[in-house]
Amino acid sequence: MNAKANKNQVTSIEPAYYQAITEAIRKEAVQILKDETVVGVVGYLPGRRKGTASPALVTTVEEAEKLIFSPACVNNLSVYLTKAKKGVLKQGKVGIVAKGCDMRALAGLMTESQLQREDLFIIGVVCPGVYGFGVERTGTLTEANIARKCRECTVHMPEGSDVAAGTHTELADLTPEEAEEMARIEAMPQAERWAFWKEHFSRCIRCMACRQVCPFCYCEQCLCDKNRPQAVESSPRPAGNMAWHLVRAMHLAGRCGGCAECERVCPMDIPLNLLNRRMAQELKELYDFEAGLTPVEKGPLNEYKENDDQSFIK
Amino acid sequence: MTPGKKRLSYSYYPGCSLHASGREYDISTRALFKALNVGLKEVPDWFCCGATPAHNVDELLSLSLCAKNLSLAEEVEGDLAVACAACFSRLKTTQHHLKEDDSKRKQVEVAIDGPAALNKPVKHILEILAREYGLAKLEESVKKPLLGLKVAAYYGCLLTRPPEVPELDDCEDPSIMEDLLRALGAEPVKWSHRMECCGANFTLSRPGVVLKLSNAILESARFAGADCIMVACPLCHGNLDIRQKEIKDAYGAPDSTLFGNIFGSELHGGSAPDQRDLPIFYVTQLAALAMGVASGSLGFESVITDPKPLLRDKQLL
Amino acid sequence: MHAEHIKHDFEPKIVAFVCTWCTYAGADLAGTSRMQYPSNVRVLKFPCTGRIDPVFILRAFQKGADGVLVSGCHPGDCHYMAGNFHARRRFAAFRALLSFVGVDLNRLQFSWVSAAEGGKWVDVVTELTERVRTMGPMPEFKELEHEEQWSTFAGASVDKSTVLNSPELKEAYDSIG
Amino acid sequence: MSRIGVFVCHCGENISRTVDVEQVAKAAGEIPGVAYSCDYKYMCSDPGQTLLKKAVAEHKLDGVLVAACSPRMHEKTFRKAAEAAGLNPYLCEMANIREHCSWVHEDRDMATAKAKDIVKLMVERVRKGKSLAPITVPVTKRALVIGGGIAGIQAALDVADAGHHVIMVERDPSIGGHMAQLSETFPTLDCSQCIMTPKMVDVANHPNITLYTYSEIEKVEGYIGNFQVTVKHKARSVDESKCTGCGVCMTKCPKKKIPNEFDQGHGMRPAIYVPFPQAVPNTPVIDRENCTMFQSGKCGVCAKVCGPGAVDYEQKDTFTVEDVGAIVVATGFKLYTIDRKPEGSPIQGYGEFGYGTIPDIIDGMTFERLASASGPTGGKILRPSDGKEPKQVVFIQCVGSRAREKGISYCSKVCCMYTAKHTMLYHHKVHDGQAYVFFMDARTPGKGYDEFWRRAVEEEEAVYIRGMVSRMYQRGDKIVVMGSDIQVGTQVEIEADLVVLATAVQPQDGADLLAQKLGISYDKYNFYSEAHAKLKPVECATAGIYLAGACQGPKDIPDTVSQASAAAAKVMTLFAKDKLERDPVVAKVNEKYCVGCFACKKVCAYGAIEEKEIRDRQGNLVKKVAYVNPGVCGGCGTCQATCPSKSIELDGYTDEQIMAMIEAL
Repeated sequence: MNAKANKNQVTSIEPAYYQAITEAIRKEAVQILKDETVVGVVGYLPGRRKGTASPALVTTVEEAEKLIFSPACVNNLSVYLTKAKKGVLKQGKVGIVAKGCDMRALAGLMTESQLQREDLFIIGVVCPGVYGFGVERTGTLTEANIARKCRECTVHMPEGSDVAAGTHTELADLTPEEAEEMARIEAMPQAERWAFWKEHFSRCIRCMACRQVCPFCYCEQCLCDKNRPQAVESSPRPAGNMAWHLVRAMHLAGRCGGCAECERVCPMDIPLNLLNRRMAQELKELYDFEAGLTPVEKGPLNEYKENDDQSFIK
Repeated sequence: MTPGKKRLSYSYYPGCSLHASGREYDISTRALFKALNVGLKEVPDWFCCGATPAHNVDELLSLSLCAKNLSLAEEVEGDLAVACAACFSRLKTTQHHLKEDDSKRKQVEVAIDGPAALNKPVKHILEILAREYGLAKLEESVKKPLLGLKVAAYYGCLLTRPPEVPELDDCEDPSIMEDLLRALGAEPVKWSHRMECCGANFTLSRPGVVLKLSNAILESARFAGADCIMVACPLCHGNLDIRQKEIKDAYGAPDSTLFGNIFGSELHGGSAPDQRDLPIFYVTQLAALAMGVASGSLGFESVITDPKPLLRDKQLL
Repeated sequence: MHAEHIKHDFEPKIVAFVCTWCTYAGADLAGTSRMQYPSNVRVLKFPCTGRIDPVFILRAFQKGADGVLVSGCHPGDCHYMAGNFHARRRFAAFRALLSFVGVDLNRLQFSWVSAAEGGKWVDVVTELTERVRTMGPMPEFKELEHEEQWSTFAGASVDKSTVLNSPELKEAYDSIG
Repeated sequence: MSRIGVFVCHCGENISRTVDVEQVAKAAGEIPGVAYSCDYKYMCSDPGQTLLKKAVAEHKLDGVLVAACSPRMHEKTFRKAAEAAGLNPYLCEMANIREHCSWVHEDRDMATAKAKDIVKLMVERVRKGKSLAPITVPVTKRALVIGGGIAGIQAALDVADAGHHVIMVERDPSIGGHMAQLSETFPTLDCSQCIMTPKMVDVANHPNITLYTYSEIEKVEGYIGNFQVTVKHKARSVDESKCTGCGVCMTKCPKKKIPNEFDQGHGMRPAIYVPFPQAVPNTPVIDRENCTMFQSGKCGVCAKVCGPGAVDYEQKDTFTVEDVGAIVVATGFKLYTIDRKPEGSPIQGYGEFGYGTIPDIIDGMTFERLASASGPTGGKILRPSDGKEPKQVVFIQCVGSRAREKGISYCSKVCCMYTAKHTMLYHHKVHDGQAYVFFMDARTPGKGYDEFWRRAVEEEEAVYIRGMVSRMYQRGDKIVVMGSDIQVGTQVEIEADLVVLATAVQPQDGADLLAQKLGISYDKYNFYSEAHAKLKPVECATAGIYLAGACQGPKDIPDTVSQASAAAAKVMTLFAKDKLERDPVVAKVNEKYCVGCFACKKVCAYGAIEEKEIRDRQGNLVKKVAYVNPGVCGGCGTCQATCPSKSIELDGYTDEQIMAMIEAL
């Protein structure tokens, strides 16, 4: 009944915790490669610089023994199944290391027929959180260096994975910075809200990193790249920027799993996840929908109830 | 957390009757819960729920009384266990009304100077026994099955009605009491008047009505071959138990022509009309008896229609 | 002769996206009944509100609309069974988004107008037009249309030090001068 | 560069009074791509249309805009004219400057400005428009009728008489349905079987009807004009081609005491049986649940006595696939028979009535069987418990119907009339008996219905008590009925010998499952939904499927027959042409860019979108994309608004057209 009773609340997550997960991932990855359950495993290898990690597809036991998990494993790996490494799935079943937020993306992609559960071997990670940006990477995760999205994480447990590594541990008493920021924006007068976003969006250079990193932006041709008709101006000018970010938020509404990768990769520091969070909040309030860890038949904007709220309609 | 492992525990609202005319209900409830190892913690400073006169006279008062009691109950951990059918009905009705009507809720919250505890789960003893403790477990816990005891389970009007409020069982055709009796080893009889009103509201103002209605209930139970009646309401108990002699004086033996032609008919069952005494038991008295609780602590002495001859006859004492 | 028309200082541009089966027909009925309403509205016909993409609303604001109306069949009356139900959810979400980025929702009206509700069409259009008229022109999207990427940096209103928060950007900006 | 012609109509003075049409035409002429513009008094008149046709030819126009009245008025007219001039009709559009402009505004300047704007937008629409060809769908001229009650029989006979082949599928061993069970029918009291059985025989003998009894619908694929229906033929254990219907097997069957469903369980039948003597087909079926041979393997009497050797214990369920162009669903109703709330059902029971435990409380259909000359009592009204003639009978209407608290709020429509009929039949057979009826309202709309009801009350001495019953219980050999009389304002107790409940009419069991197979919608009670309550009462929203009878809602026999004939007429309309022509405003998928998320499929109310596999030359699966079946697509465009990459597009309302119009604002 009460999840709090079982979880372990601490003030810092020490390297040993990550080491234990690392061991578990390696063991599992080696096993499934050896017995040919999978043709490859998408996971994290140590980055070139100390304290970093980079996504990788490993196909041999030797490589698998180098897989790691650390607070630097920020990337949502599910994106490699729909985009860059799409070909991988054609070879056969693939293993993937998934944190809770990655699991939500996988579930969403299954809902949208982009992935089949039976094509995946999911090594779930009981993730206490990852680093934020521009923080000190000491190997220990604390209140000071945890990512903003992780402060309000509700999916530490990767339920529904084939195996799960780690025990439920999370940092105690984290302030919900994102929720506070959302509330602050909501409380602004309308003109101030506009100014806030206008300022943010006008910085956008349309590098499309947010699109590239998003597991749900898997369209072969983005609506915003079309020019007949040109619904969204493609050059980095304020009008097109505003349109792009609104269209992006709208397209992710009811689908976004909250990994906040868009925000992480944004070179202009636009708080993109706030838009996604706001849409998720609205859909929760209106239709009691929350992106979950298991695929659903239809997302909230692909279905309806006859008695849906229509107080805004005359 | 696995529900089976944790000890069940409830907050408890006895209500005025259980501290007065229905004391047996209170003491047998406590004895039973103790025997079943289910926690029961009385709500401190509780007061009258307003049943039955208040809601006829002043709606705001009746809602406020219950709302205040509910907010007191909120202080005690565990769902709120209620034994009296009238209190149960009032408390549930209050929650139902105030959930539906926001303006009334605001009025009441001003009156009681605090929020109304609309989401405190209110449970009748019957559902605690049959559903939360569970019939299977209850059956396992029986030490002295009530074998051979034919019981007319009497629901009265408040336990299941109106349909949207108590949510205890099918509104007009419930079975929770019969199920419970079977678990205790007793034999529930099929009878006609289990859902009829005993006249509780008129018990002081128009006793004539009460005599008529209660007579019909007693007669129907005798006709169905019951040894006794089981109730879950101190008001019903009062009418059926205390007034039994008065009823006999007023109505005498039932009209023999009414039943005469079918005595012994196998098709329709039934027994000869008579004026035999029908002891009235509270559900908790019978359950506690079956759990092996000493009969001395179940209040059998303080009722009018003496149940002991029957219990001795059935070798339950 | 015609009644004296009151000349206003500001004539808002109102765009209506309507479904063909209910609201378009309702507007036709207002016409055949010779009802009168402000001439500011421009109607775009769709088969169903289910066809109306939020991008269209966005584009209409960008192209100078001061107010947008979206109107279709009442729930349960959809000629295509469920198009308006889907639209209802889509627009509920879109409204929340627009509000979050600071668009005044008084400029965006949704309504159900049936083929029999000529009067309601007149009321809805009149009310929206007059409301938007008192609000004045919608500046937000129009301004964006005319702004260039770096203009906000050049403007005095923004503190460059907070915006140009990396040396590379500062350098890039200064080089544009 | 396009060459568009703009034709501005004065509509007499209707438009020109408030709109300066000359200015509008002039402004239109200045729009890039407009090759010709003019104004004319009456564009819809013959000279007007001629003007248009001439202009198309003279100016080599490739698109036409008529600025006039509402397209709902004259779009067809002008599209026809454009077509006559050699243009694709979908390249002709109308700008509504009358209903949406001249009639609703008074200020001439403002109205003229608005008219110009409307023309400007619509020119863009024409410019971005595409030639569209009507969609043609071939039609298989065979119909499937599901259900062999009076509704199905009527529909099947009508379609078959029109010369089309009909497949009738009936779940039970015989057709006839509920009507075959009735004794007499209101309001004429003619014998139900006398009017029903000839129709059953007609079905059996009709050269255009293939009858499958003891069969069910397994699977339905395809769409209007082109359905493929898999029918499951349940093992009858009797070879229909060999059986002569002599009935020896039934007389020799040692197991004879099985309650007969046809008599509502009040008569008995053997394990090999036909449901009733006039059954069609007159071929027995073995009830395997109750047959000794199937249960213990020791019997085989029927096979031994069968001369032609038709009994076949080894028979298995078989399947056939039928190609049909239209489907009539006529699955009928059942009576509410629950005494307690069934698990998972939103509908409550009536345990307080003793329903199901007191034998002399029966439902209306059982009373029909008691009153029927072919019934278990030979038409005598005798009560089930002891076979005595009841002298006091209480009829209770609205049991389950109009009872929101029990979960059904609708009126079952036939009970007022059949209860009145029951009181009459009872009075005719038991002269010294008394009938009481508890009722809420007497609803008698129908030809001769109210007269019939009044006869029951005024001449046949039924006592009608307005009020409901709260409880019934057995006292001695009587049933005590406790009720209220709200007109007198008192409680009533009646000691009855027999109680007849007019229980609610509900859709047949499994109605929802069949609907899912057919892809049609149903309401919360499982009644099938018509496409429009008033204007399309027999069509389903799914094209090519029609409804007849009580499966759509409670109905009496005349209404059922009317609807069945209406459904047949719809089928015949469809079959009147070899090919079905449909408006080409349908969605199309751009397979190159579709990534197969199937959001479109999820929002499509028509079930028009399928999953299609794209394979390379070696046959390897490249991807799955959406495919729109143009025969099924309704053309709402919800899919396009939902598609994230806009890889699905509604012809006639493309994003390009709409965006161009918005740009022109």
